[in-house]
Amino acid sequence: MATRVATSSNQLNKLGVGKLSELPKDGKYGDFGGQYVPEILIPALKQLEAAYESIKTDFEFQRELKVLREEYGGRPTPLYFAKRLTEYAGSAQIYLKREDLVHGGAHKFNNVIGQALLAKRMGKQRIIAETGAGQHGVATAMVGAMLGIPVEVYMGSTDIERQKMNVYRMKLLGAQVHPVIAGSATLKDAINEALRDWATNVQTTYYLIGSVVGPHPYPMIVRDFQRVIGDEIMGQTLRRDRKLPDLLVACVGGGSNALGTFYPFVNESSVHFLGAEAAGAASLGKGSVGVLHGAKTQVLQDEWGQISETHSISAGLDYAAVGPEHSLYKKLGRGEYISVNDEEAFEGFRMLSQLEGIIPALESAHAVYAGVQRARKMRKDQLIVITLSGRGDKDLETALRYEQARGTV
Amino acid sequence: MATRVATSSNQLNKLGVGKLSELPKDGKYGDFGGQYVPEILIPALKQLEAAYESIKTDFEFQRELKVLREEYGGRPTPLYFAKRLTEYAGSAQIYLKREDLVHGGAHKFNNVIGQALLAKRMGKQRIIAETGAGQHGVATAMVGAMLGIPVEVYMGSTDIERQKMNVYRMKLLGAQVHPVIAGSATLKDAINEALRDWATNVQTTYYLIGSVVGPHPYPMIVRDFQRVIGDEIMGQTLRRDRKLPDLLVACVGGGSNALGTFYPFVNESSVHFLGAEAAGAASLGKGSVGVLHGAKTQVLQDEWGQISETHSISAGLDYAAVGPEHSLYKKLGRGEYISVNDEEAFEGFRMLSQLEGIIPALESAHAVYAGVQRARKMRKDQLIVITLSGRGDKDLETALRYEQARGTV
Amino acid sequence: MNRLAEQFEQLRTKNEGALVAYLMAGDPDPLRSLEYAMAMEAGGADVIELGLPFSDPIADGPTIQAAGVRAFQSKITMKSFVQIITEFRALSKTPLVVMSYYNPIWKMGEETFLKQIVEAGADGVAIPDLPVEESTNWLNQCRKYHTSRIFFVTPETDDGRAKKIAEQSTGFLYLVPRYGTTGARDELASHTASLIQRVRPLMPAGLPLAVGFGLSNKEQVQTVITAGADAAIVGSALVDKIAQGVSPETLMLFVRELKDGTRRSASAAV
Amino acid sequence: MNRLAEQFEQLRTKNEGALVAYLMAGDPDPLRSLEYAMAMEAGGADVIELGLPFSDPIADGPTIQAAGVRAFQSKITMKSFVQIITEFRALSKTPLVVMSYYNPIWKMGEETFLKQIVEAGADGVAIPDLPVEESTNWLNQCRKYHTSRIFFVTPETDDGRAKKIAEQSTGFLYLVPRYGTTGARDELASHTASLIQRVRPLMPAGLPLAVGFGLSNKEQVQTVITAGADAAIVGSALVDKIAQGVSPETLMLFVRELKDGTRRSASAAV
Ligand SMILES: Cc1ncc(COP(=O)(O)O)c(C=O)c1O
Ligand SMILES: Cc1ncc(COP(=O)(O)O)c(C=O)c1O
Repeated sequence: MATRVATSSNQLNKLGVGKLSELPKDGKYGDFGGQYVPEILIPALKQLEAAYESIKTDFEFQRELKVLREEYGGRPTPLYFAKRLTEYAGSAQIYLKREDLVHGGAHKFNNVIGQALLAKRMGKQRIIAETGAGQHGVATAMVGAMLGIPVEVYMGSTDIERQKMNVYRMKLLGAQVHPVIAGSATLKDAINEALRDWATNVQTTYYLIGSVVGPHPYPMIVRDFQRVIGDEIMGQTLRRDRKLPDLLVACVGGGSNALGTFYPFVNESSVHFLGAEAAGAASLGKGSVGVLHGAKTQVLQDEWGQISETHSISAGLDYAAVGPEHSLYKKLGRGEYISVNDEEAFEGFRMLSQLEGIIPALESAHAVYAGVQRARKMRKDQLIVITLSGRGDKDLETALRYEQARGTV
Repeated sequence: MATRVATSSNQLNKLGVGKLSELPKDGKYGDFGGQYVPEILIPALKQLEAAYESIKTDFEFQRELKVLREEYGGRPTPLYFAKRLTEYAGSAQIYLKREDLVHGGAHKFNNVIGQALLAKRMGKQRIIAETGAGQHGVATAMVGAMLGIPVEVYMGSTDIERQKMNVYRMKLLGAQVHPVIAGSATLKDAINEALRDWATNVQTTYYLIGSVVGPHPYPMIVRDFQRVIGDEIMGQTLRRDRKLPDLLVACVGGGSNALGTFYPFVNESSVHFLGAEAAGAASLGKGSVGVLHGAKTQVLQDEWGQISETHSISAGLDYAAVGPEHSLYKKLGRGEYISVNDEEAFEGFRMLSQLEGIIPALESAHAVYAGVQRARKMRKDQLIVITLSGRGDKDLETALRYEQARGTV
Repeated sequence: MNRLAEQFEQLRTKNEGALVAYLMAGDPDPLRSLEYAMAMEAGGADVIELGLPFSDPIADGPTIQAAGVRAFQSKITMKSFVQIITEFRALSKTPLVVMSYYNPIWKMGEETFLKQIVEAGADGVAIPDLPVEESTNWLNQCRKYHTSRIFFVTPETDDGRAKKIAEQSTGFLYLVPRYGTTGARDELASHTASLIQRVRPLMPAGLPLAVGFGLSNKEQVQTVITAGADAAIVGSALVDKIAQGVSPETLMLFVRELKDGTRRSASAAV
Repeated sequence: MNRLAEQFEQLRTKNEGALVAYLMAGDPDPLRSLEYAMAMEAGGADVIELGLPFSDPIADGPTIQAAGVRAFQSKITMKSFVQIITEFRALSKTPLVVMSYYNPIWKMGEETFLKQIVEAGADGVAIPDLPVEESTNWLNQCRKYHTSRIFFVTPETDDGRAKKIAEQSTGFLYLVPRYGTTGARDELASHTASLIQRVRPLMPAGLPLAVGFGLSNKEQVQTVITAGADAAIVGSALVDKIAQGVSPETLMLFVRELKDGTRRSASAAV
């Protein structure tokens, strides 16, 4: 495993950066990132970047963020030693970072609360968001309700059909949900539509992106708001075991929970990163470099550059691209990314439910499976932290249908 | 309001107790409580009481409980200042105690983790539980999975039909769910059946009751495990405002989240207690003294002592009796209890969703409604804490059906 | 001396055990439950145990639960319950014991309840969910109305407690030889005999010991009586017949057969 | 001097604005889209803008999105796209500009892509999601292949940036007078004239200014030209007709009408 972190400083120097932690540089993560958007949005992105830079050192903003994260969001989340899962895997010690306990049921909140406060600070009157499974939409609707900012959410009509309860949740929270019938009528198309709305209403509207994707500065902003996961892990493992974890594991859809987990450790070469992608949407594993939704990154596409349709049992991983910073980690070997298929993810889902009494989100179940597999190859004195990005309540119907189809329930 | 806490020491002296906080005495709360169970269970109750007394001062047990509460359960839960709800109510400051953020989504966990550790300590090989909406069953199944103790849950077949997802959750967590077809096939009947199972398997089995009901020592044990809610509130309000709350509000089904909230403040006469019962199951508001499930307490019954069927939109409040300690609080005027009907509860549900981005459990929505109504009659410098016993995800289908029936969605 | 004591006294002289036959008042309706009670008496039951239906019968298995549901469907009231006792008493001198959960008694008032049923002709009351600890007032009422107060002892009850319970009991002591709820079972808990032997010395002299829960046929009745019990209580097996809608005559024949099991001389011949 | 520059030069001498007519390659199939392109040319379009369909057209409204879907249904490939250009060029000297999102270009390789379409006969490329900042290599390639590189300016673009963009542009500068995506609108943003006036001084002398997004009829074309634009781009309004399945002749008549709007002398007469 030690060979995995092969990021030689040579490679980094060639990229013209001293340390990975200092990226992005000029909106780029090495070759990745950038701002591939219609001209109308460029000024808005620059304005966003400036506003974001100003709040980074704004005491009052940071205090408000911290208070809301703690008192509204329930942070810090625990680091839980999964005793029975560890026994089951039979080797390295497995800890779970419990983002499933965050308000709304997933790490999505960490980012949404930060950006929504930023939107308020920027004087925007309206927040738009895209959503696939509905998790980011629900998180945005929650925070919008709490701050009193109207929220409109774009969601593919196929997803609306699949995720009725999340649609109702958003409505209950006072958000408007706009069905998107174009394309495959899923997440990718919802993003397209949100971008169009933003282009139309750029002066009054804040576009709140849900993962470390999209044009610069979004991947940076979302990463920075999600790094609280990794920051907490660092404090928790140090306090508990007086050492850093040997391996961090997280699922990768757009990549925000993974990057939030990994990023604070990026300069710690003893800490290995393992990202678990859905096999049917493995942009890092099976994609190639492309441009989607404003960023150059690994993309699932055909030979002509048309974006592929993806499939995953977990709607949150069902996305054809990935955050540009992951593309760089992968290219440099700083992060390892593996594919977990539906069946394996479901095994992770059941495993955690039955051994630990924690029903993970199907997204997170990918990480659980990958972490347990890897644990077997490690030593007993090694320490794994798996980020449990969300809880599985939202997935029960999907899981039940899956089991019914396989006749296991 | 100040007249509400009319518990004269005379009245208490007549009960032969110095302070309410010292109850139960001989298994009784004044006239209430006791052990009205078949003879076969009496020795088991005594054994349970002895075991419970021994762990109360057992350092190792208490430490394990604390660690699991924090690292597995996500405690302490935040006390959140509900700014927009406060503005909406327009007077007293409203805080929410966020039990909705606890693992599993409700305060039920606080009790289950304590009792399950006790069961383990007692060497029981099997845990049984009853459940109405499924929340207590799910919490028990979770903790059973985590500790590796088999769990079997009794649930009325009507409830199984209404709460399919919770049934699946329990199964996923490895628990067996036994349908109960007797009687109204709901919670009351599930308790009957669990008691029967316990009578049959009393030597090997721990019966894990989900609220402050049942024969002594259950009401005491559950209260003691739930008092962490009130203990935390006390610390949080003191630290934040340097004073105690003026009013505590909680919903009352069996009464465990309410008692957990109230009990630590019982000797503080400036702190008023407001319990919100479901109008269709208001044992305190509309019941009379009776004996059900092992305790003498306020019960909804007909003139011949047959137990009434109850109705509430919130399955967790849909119970014909209430914890005996509440019956005493009510009798002494120490606690005030009001009825909130389905429509009002639904208003609380929408209100909190839209103003604060928090979808409460329908049970908790009763407390929200009651708290907001009461806030209006209080002064701006007064402080209310409403215990949010759980989150509303489990209730979305019910709420959607309710709205569909009323044509509001 | 009341009817119950007299009955046990007579049986003792005949070297017979008592057959206590249970049925649910109002199952399938008040009138027919009276007919069934009379059929039991005619079949040779020495004591009739008449159940008052309760909405939440935690000590009962499915058979008796179902009987309660049927009784409720027949719209039985407290008034008709008392009337059944009155009618029975008008026709028979056989002792009658009421089996009721505590809440209906509490709700009506212990004294009011007791007064009514005693005046109607009941001889004792067994309350499955009222342990001795909760019985202070109840015991006083029973004394006042000269009514037998029947308590339960189980395999879980230790000696000290069994002694205390037995001391509070009159009429007979109800020994439950097995775990769980009422309901007919084919096997009889093997430890019943040793349980009887353990409990007997703890009991006041002259207090009869009745064994119930789970007896379903003549052989089991016989086993229990042979093991030293003074009475065998049969409930669910009889309620099962009633549920099947058998005629009172058929029920009578079944009771007769069960009664055969209580004859010590006869038992030796089997 | 390439075809685009020549065309604008000629129009200037005629005191006419240019009509740039957009259509999606492959809509409804490659052959018919070629027929429509020829009809546009015959109707008087001065520049043909040929869209390459893309799966995720974020800058386009529903009309052009739908055209892309139809094109994919006709199974258009990169090869047939290039072939349309080749065929068009064989039949006509009218300048042709390709409109494509960046990913298909990136995927193929900027140079490979450019080489192919230029050899087929294209005169320029507009890439809605490639701002100047990301265009370093692309600009070099365009220079190498003498192809016009068409960038966009919007009401949000400030002067400094507009200047920079204009300086990188050749062929024409694409001015988007309103917020949002492509799509025919009935009203024309009132500020279009002042926007033209703001941008014009920032542009290198001789670079034509084309206004697009939302023009749907002759009057709007006329307004834009009168306001000082060198060209009016009509897209969705034409795609709408194609979606309705009109004949190439009908389309030709519509283009002819639009073209009327570009004649400055004529406009004065209205
Ligand atoms: C629970 C959960 N985990 C993971 C993801 C994937 O997103 P990301 O890779 O940005 O963390 C999602 C997205 O919806 C999610 O809901
Ligand atoms: C969320 C929630 N709140 C409240 C209750 C009522 O229980 P108690 O009154 O014991 O707190 C329940 C019971 O299921 C519940 O699930």
